[in-house]
Amino acid sequence: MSGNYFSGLFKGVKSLLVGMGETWKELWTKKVTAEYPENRKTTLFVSDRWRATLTMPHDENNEHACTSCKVCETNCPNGTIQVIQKVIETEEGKKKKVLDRYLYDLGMCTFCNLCVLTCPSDAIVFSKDFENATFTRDRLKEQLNKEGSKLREKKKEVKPEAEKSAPEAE
Amino acid sequence: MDVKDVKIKGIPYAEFKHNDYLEDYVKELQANGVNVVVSKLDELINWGRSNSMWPLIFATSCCGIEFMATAAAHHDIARFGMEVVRNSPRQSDVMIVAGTIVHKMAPLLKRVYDQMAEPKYVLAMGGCAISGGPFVDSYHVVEGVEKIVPVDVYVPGCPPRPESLFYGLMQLQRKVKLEQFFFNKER
Amino acid sequence: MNYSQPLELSHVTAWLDEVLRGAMPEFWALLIEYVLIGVVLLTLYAVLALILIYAERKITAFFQSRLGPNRVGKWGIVQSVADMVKILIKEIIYVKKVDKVLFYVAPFFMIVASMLTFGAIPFGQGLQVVDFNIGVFYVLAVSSLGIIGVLLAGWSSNNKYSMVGAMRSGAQFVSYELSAGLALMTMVVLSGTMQLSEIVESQRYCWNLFNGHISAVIAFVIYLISGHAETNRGPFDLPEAESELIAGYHTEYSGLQFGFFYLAEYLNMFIIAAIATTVFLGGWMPIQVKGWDTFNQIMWYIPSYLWFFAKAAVLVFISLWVRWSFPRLRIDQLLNLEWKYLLPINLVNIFVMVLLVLSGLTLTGLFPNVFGN
Amino acid sequence: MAEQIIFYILAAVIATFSIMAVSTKRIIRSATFLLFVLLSVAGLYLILGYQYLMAVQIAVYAGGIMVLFIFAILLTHKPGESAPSKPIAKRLLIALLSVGGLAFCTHIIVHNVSKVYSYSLGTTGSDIKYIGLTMMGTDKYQYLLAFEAISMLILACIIGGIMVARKRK
Amino acid sequence: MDSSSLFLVVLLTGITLVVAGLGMAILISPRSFNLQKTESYECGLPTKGSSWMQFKVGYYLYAILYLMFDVEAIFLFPWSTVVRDLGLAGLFSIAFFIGVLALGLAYAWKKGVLKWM
Amino acid sequence: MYELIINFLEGPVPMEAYLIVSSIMFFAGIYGFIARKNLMMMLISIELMLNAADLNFAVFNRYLYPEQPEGMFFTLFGIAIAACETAVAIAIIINIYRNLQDVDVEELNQLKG
Amino acid sequence: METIKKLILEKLPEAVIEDKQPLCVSVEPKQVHLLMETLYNNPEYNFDVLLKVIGMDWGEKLGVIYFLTGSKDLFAKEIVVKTATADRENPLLYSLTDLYETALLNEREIYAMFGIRFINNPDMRKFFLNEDWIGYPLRKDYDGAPALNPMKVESKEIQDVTRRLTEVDGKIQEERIDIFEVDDYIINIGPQHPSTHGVMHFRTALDGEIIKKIDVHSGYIHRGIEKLSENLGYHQILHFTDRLDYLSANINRHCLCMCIEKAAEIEVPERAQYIRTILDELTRIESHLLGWAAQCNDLGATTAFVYGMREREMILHIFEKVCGGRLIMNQNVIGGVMFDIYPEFQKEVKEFIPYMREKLIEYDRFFSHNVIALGRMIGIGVLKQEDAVSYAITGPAGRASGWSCDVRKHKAYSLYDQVEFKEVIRKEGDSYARYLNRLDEIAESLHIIEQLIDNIPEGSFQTKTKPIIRIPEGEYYQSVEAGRGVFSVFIDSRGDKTPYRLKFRSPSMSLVSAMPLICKGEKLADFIGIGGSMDYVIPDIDR
Ligand code: SF4
Ligand code: SF4
Ligand code: SF4
Repeated sequence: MSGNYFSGLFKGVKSLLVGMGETWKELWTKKVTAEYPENRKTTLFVSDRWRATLTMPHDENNEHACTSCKVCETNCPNGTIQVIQKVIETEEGKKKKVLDRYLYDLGMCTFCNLCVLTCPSDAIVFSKDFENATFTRDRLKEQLNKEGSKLREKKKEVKPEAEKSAPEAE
Repeated sequence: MDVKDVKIKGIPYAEFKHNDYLEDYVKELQANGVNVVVSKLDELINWGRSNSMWPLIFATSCCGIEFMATAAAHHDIARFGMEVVRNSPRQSDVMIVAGTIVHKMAPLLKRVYDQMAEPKYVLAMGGCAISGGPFVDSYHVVEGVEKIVPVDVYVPGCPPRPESLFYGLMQLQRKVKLEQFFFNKER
Repeated sequence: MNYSQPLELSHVTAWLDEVLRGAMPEFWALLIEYVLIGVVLLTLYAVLALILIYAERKITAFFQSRLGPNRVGKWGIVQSVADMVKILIKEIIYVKKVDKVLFYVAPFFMIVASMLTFGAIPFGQGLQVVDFNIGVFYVLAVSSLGIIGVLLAGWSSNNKYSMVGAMRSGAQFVSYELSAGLALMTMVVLSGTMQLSEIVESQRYCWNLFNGHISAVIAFVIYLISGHAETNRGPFDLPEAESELIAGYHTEYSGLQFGFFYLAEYLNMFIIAAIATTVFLGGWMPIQVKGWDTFNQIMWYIPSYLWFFAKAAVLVFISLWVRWSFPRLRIDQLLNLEWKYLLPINLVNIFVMVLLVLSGLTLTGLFPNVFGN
Repeated sequence: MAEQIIFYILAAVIATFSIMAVSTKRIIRSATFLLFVLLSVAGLYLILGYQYLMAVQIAVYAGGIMVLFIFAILLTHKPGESAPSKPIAKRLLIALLSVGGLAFCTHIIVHNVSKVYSYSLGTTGSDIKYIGLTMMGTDKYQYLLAFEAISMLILACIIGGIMVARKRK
Repeated sequence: MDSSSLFLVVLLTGITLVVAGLGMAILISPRSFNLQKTESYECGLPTKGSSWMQFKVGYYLYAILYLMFDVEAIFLFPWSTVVRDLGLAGLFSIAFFIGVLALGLAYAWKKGVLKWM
Repeated sequence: MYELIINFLEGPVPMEAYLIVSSIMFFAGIYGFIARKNLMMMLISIELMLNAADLNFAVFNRYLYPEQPEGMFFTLFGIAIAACETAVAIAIIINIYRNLQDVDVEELNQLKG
Repeated sequence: METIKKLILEKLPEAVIEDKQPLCVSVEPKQVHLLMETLYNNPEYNFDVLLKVIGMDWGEKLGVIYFLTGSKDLFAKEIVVKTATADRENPLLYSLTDLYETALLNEREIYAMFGIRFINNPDMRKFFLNEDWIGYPLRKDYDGAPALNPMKVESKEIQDVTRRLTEVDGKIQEERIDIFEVDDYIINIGPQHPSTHGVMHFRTALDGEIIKKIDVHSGYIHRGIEKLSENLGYHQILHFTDRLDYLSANINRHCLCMCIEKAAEIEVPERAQYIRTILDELTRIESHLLGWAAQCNDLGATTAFVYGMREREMILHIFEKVCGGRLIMNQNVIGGVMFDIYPEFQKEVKEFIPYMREKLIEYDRFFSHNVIALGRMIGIGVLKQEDAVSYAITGPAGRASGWSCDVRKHKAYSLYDQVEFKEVIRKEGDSYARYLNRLDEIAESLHIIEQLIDNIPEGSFQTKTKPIIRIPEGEYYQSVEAGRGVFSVFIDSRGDKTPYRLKFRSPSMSLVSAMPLICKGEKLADFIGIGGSMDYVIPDIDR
C-alpha cells in the first residue's frame, strides 16, 4: 500500500517531467508558422492545382474559347453555372448561338472540377487566386466572360486527356 | 477618415478586392459629418475592435475543420490576436459560421447570434454558409446564413483555405476600422 | 552594510514625501500621498495584467511552435491593449434570470481580493504598500475572498454550466487554500516572522528555498501547485473547463464584467508568483554573498524591483510551461492530489522543518558565517 | 479623525447589512449580506488594532464559513427560491420587541459605560510573537490548555459533521 | 502612514477600479435588445428546468474538512513564528494538536470522504 | 457646526459606539432568529449574534484592559468555536433537508407532532 | 451457405431466397424477427453483426433491407434480409432492437425518412428531423415544396417524450414515455459546444457530476445527401462523399467509386489503384492525427492539439499538391483518379514517413504516459466486445474492444491484399485502448505506404468513361475501412443514369449510439474525454 503510494507518486512526477521536457524542446524548435499575408509575394505556398475560383481565360484580343455548349452547366451538380446564350447573325448571315453571359456563383461552387473536366473546348480553368472574400453576397456572383468578348475562332484540335485534367498544364 | 487610411499590414489597399463597397460606405458616413475629436476617438476604438476579434466558432462541418487548421501552428490565427476562442457568445465578437446550416440548426444559430454582445459581426465561411453550397437543393438546408442573421463578410471556398479565411478576416477588419462608434444610430 | 543604490525607487518616494510634507499641512500631504499610491497601484495592476496577457499568449505560441500575436505593433506588443480597448466598450448584457445584485457583486470580490493581495507584495526595497506584521496570513486570508466571487458568479448566473463550474471551483479552492497556507507556514517556521518585509530581509544571504533545503523545496513545489490550483489556471482550470463547460462560472458574463474575471485571473497568476518569490526566493533582495563587497555593490546597482520582477517572471514562466504541458485534471484526481498527497506531505513537512530549525540543520544554522544575517 | 470616519462608515454598513441580512427574502443574498457584515467587523478589529483578529475573521468567515454557507444553500435551495418568514403580524411584533431590546441596551450602554474606560492604542494583540507565546504558555493568562482543547473540538466536529452529513435516509 | 490606512487605500483602489470601469462601460458601450439575449446560454438551446441541481454532499464534506483545517491554521500561525523561542516544549504541544487533526483526516480518509462521489 | 463635527470626530471612537453597533447586530440576529422559519436563515442570525459577542470581547479588551490580550483570545476562540458550530449545524440542516426536502422549522414541528 | 439456406427454409418455409451475391432472403414483416433470431443463433456462423439497415421505398411497398454478417470472421458470410409492407399510410414493421442494439438509431432514422414505425422499438422518435416535419423525405412521393416545411428561427423547448409501440394480442398499442425522470438535472451538451466534435447534441441527465443518462439528438447537420443523390448522375454524386466524413474524404469517395466501377464493370488502371491506396492511407493518418489531437484537446491538453494539427498540415500539403484540395480532395473519379501524382510526390511522402515516426515517439513521451492523462483514460468508458458487436462499432474503437473488424483484412479491396500490415487489436476497450490504437494505426499506415510508394507503376491513371454512366439494374454493396470504421455504400439501380436509392453506412453512427451505454456512471469530464476517444464525425451520421 505505502509502496504503491510512493512509487505511484514518483512515477507520476517523472511522467510529468518527461512531458514538460518535450514542450521545452518544442519551445526552441523552429516555428512552422507561415505568415500570410506578409508572405503573399514570397514564400506563400499554394499548389498550382489549387482550385480557388473559376475563370475563363481571355486572350489579348478579348476572345475566349467558350462555345456556350452548356455541357458545364448540365454537369455542375448544384447549378453554380449559368450559361446564357444569345443569338447573333454571322457574316454569312447564319443565325448562331453564342455566349452572352457566363454566370458563375463563387459562393455556391463546390470545386468538384467537373465543369473543367467536361468542357469540350477547355474554355474554363480554375485559378489559384484564393483572395475572394467580399462584403456582399452579390459580389460572389460573377460573370466570367468579359464585356464585349467573343468566341475565339480556332482550329479543332484535340488535346490529350492527361493535360486537360491537370489545370497547371494550361 | 478616408478609406485609403485603412491600412492592413501586408496587403496594400489597392490589392484588396471589393474596395468600392468600403468607399461607398465612407461616403455615406462623411455625408453625415463627424467632428474631428470624435473621429479620433472612433479611430482608437475601431483599432481596438478590429485587432481584438474574439471568434465564436459556429462550426458544423468540414469548414470547421479548416478553421481548426487555421488556429493551428501552420497558419496561426493568433497572429491576428484572434486565437482567444470564446465558446460563450457573451464574450465573443465575431461569429464565424463554418459549415452547413440546416433547418434544425437555424433557430440555434439565431439564438446564439442574438445572445452575442454588441458589437458583433458575422463571417460566413464556405459555400454552405454563404448559399447552401453543394446542398442548395436539399430539403433541409438553409440557403445561406444571411437568411437568418446579417452577414458582414463572405469567404467563398469549399472549404476556403486558411489564407482565404485570413483574407476574409482582414476584410472584416477593414470594415470595422471604418465604423462609426459615437452618434451611430444603427448599432 | 550600506551600498549605494542609485536607481532605487524608494529615493523617489522619500523625496516626494518630504516635498509634500514641506509644502502643506500633514493631513493634505497624506491625502495626496494616498491618492498617489492608489493611482500607482492601479496603473501597475493594469499594466502588469496587459503584460501578462501578452506574455502568456506569446509564450503559449512558442510552446506550440507558433508565432503568437504579431500584427498589432511590433511583434504584436500592443495586442493586449487592443483587447482592453475592445472589452471596455463591449456591451454588458443583462440576463433576465440572473440574481442581479449578486451578479454585479461577484466581479468586485474577484478584483478586490486580488487587489488587496497585490497591495501586500513587496515589489522592491521600500516599495510595499501594506506591510502588516501578519503579512503571510493576511495574504492567505484576503485571497480567500476571491472564491466568494467565483461562487457567487456561478450561482447568480442561473446557468447550468456556471453552476457546475462554481461547485467545482468551491471544492477545488477550499482544498488548495489549505496546502498553500501550510506550505507558507513551513516557511514562517523557518524565518520566524510573518511580516513579508522581514521575511525578505532575513533572506539577505541565503534564500529560504536553500536555507531550508529539502523541506523548503517540498514546500515550494507544494505552494506553486496549490497556488495555481487556487487561481483556476490550467491544468487546474476545471471551473471554466472550456471543453466541458463552455466558459464555466463566467459563461453569462459579458463585456467588462467578463474582463474583470479575465484580469483577475492573470493577476492572480502573478500574485502567486510574487508571493512565492518573496517567501522562497528572497523577494527583491539582490543576490548577496557575505564578504564580497564589490560583488554585492554591483548587484545593488541593479535596482531591487528589477530583481523582484525577474524572479517573479521566472516563476510565471514555469507556470505557463506547466499549463501548456498537461491535460486538465478531473475533479477527483484534483481532490486526490490535494487530500491524499499534498496535505499529508505538508503536515509531515512542517514537522521536518521544525526539527531542522530546532536542531540547527538549516543552512544558516550550519554555516552562520557564510549565510547568517 | 480618519479613524472615526471609517468607523462610522463601517458601523453604517454593519447596521444596514445586518438588518438586510435578516430581512431579505433570498437566502443567498442574505448570506452575502452577512458576509459584508462580517467583513466590516473585520474592519472594526483593524481599527481596534487587532490585525491578527482581522485576518482571522476574514480567513475563517470569508474563506471558510461563507463557502460552507454557500455550499449548504446550494445544496438545499433553488436559485430564486425565497425563504419564507413568519406572518407579517408576528414579524412586526418581533421587530418591535427587538427594537425595544435594542433601545434598552443602548440606554444602559450610554448611561453606564461612559467614562469608565481608558482607551490606549497599546501594541498588545498586534504583536504576533506575543500572541504565539501567550497561546503556547501554561501560566496564568496563557492558553495552552484551551488551545489543545480546541483541537479536540475540531476533531469532534470533523467526525460529527461527516457522520451527520453522510447519514443516508 | 500606518498599514491600516494603507490597507484602506488599497481596498478603495480595488473598488474604484470596478466601479469606474463598470460605470464607464455601462455609459458608453453599445446596447441592443432582443428577447433571446436575456435568456441564458446553453449551447444555443432553451434551458429545461431550473439550473439548480441537487449537488452531492461530497462537496460539503470537503468544505467541512477545509474549515477545520482553516481553524487549525489560525492557531498554528502564531505558533509558527515562535517555534525558535518555544523549543521542544512547543513542538510537543503542537504535535499533539496536529496529531489530533491528522486523526480527523485519517478518519475522513477511511470513511471514504476523500473518494469523490 | 463645522467645529462641532470636528470636535465630535476628534479623538478615539467612543466605546459606546462600538457597543451600540454590536447591539444592533445582536438584535438583528435575534429578530432573524425568531422571525424566520428557514433553518439556514436562523443559522445566519446566530452567526450575527456570535459576531456581536466577539466584537464586544475585543472592544472591552481594548478599552478596559488594554495591557492584556484576554478579550482578543476569547474572540479568537469564539471564532473557532463558531466555525465548528456552523459546520455541525449545517451538516444537520443538510441531513434534515435530505430527509424532508425542506428546511422549514414549522415543517419540522409538524413532523415531530 | 447451403446449410444456412436449408436452415432458413426449415424455420420459415415461405421465405423467398434469391441466390445471388450476397444471399438475399425476403420475408413478411411478422417473420423478420424469427428469421433474425435463427440467423443470430446459427451455430455454424452467428450472424451477430447488423452492418446496415437500409430503408427502402420500392414504389408500392415500403420496407427495410438488413445486411448481416458475423463478428467471428467479418464478411466471411453475408446475408441480406428484406421485408416490406404495402401499407403506405401507416407502415409498421417489427423492431430488432432486442437482438442488435445498433438497430435503435437506424430504425429511428428510417422512421424519419420513410415514416415506417417499428413495433417494440423503445424510442420511436424521429432521428435527424424535428418531430413536426411534414412528410418523409426519402419516400419517392415526398413533397419537397419549401412552403410545407419552412425554415423557422424561433427556438423551441425540447419535449423529452417518446412513443413506444407494442403489440398485445395482435393489437398495436401506443404509449407515451418520458425519457427523463421528473426532477432530473438535464444539461445540454452540444450542439454548439466545443467538444462534441461538431454538432452532436447530448441531453445529459446529471447527478452531481455523474452522468445518469444520455439522450442522443442528431440532425443538426442533416443535409439530405441521400435524397439529393437520387437526382444526380453518378459522377456528380461523388462530391458528396467527401463531405460525409470529411476526415476520411478520400476513403469514402474511393468506396463509392469502387461500387460504381464494380456495377458498371469499369476497369481501374494499376497506377490509379496505387495512388488511391496511398492517398487512402495518408487520409487515415490525417484522420487519426486529428482524432488524437482532438482527444487530447478534449482532455484539456491544447498543446497536443496544436502538435497533431502541425503534422497533419504536412499531409494536407501533399494532398493539395496532388489534387488541389486540402480537406475536400475530390480526387477519386469513376475509373481512376482525377489528377496524376506530381513528380516529387514519392520523395515528399518518403520524407514524411520517418518524420512522422519521430513525431509518434514524441507524442508518446508527451502524452501517452502522462499520469493525468492515464488517470483520465484507463478504465474509462469501457466498451465490451459483445457490446461493440451489438452496436456494430468498427474501426479503431471496435478493435480496441478486441473485435477484429478491419475490412482491409477481411475483405481486402484495392491493393490491400498485396501489402503486409498488422491489424491493431487491443482487449481493454477503454479510452486508453482506443487512444493507443489510433496511434498504432498511424504507424501501420506508414508501413503500408512504405511498401507501395516505390512501386507505383507507370501507365494511365484514369480509364476513360462515358460522360453519362448507367448502372445495370440491381443492388450493389461495397465496404471499405474508413478512418472510423466500416464505411459502406449501397446502390439500388434501376438502370437509369441516377441511382434509385443510395445509402451510406456511416461508422460514426454506431459510435454515437454506444455513448449512452459507455458513459453511464462516468463523470462529466470523462464524458467529454470518451467522446474524444470515440472520435465521431457528425456529418457522417447525419448525412
Ligand atoms: S465553358 Fe465549356 S462546357 Fe461550358 S458552355 Fe463554354 S464551352 Fe461549353
Ligand atoms: S467546380 Fe463543380 S460546382 Fe463548381 S462550377 Fe464546376 S461543376 Fe459546378
Ligand atoms: S462549404 Fe464545403 S467544406 Fe464548407 S461545410 Fe460546406 S461542404 Fe463542407
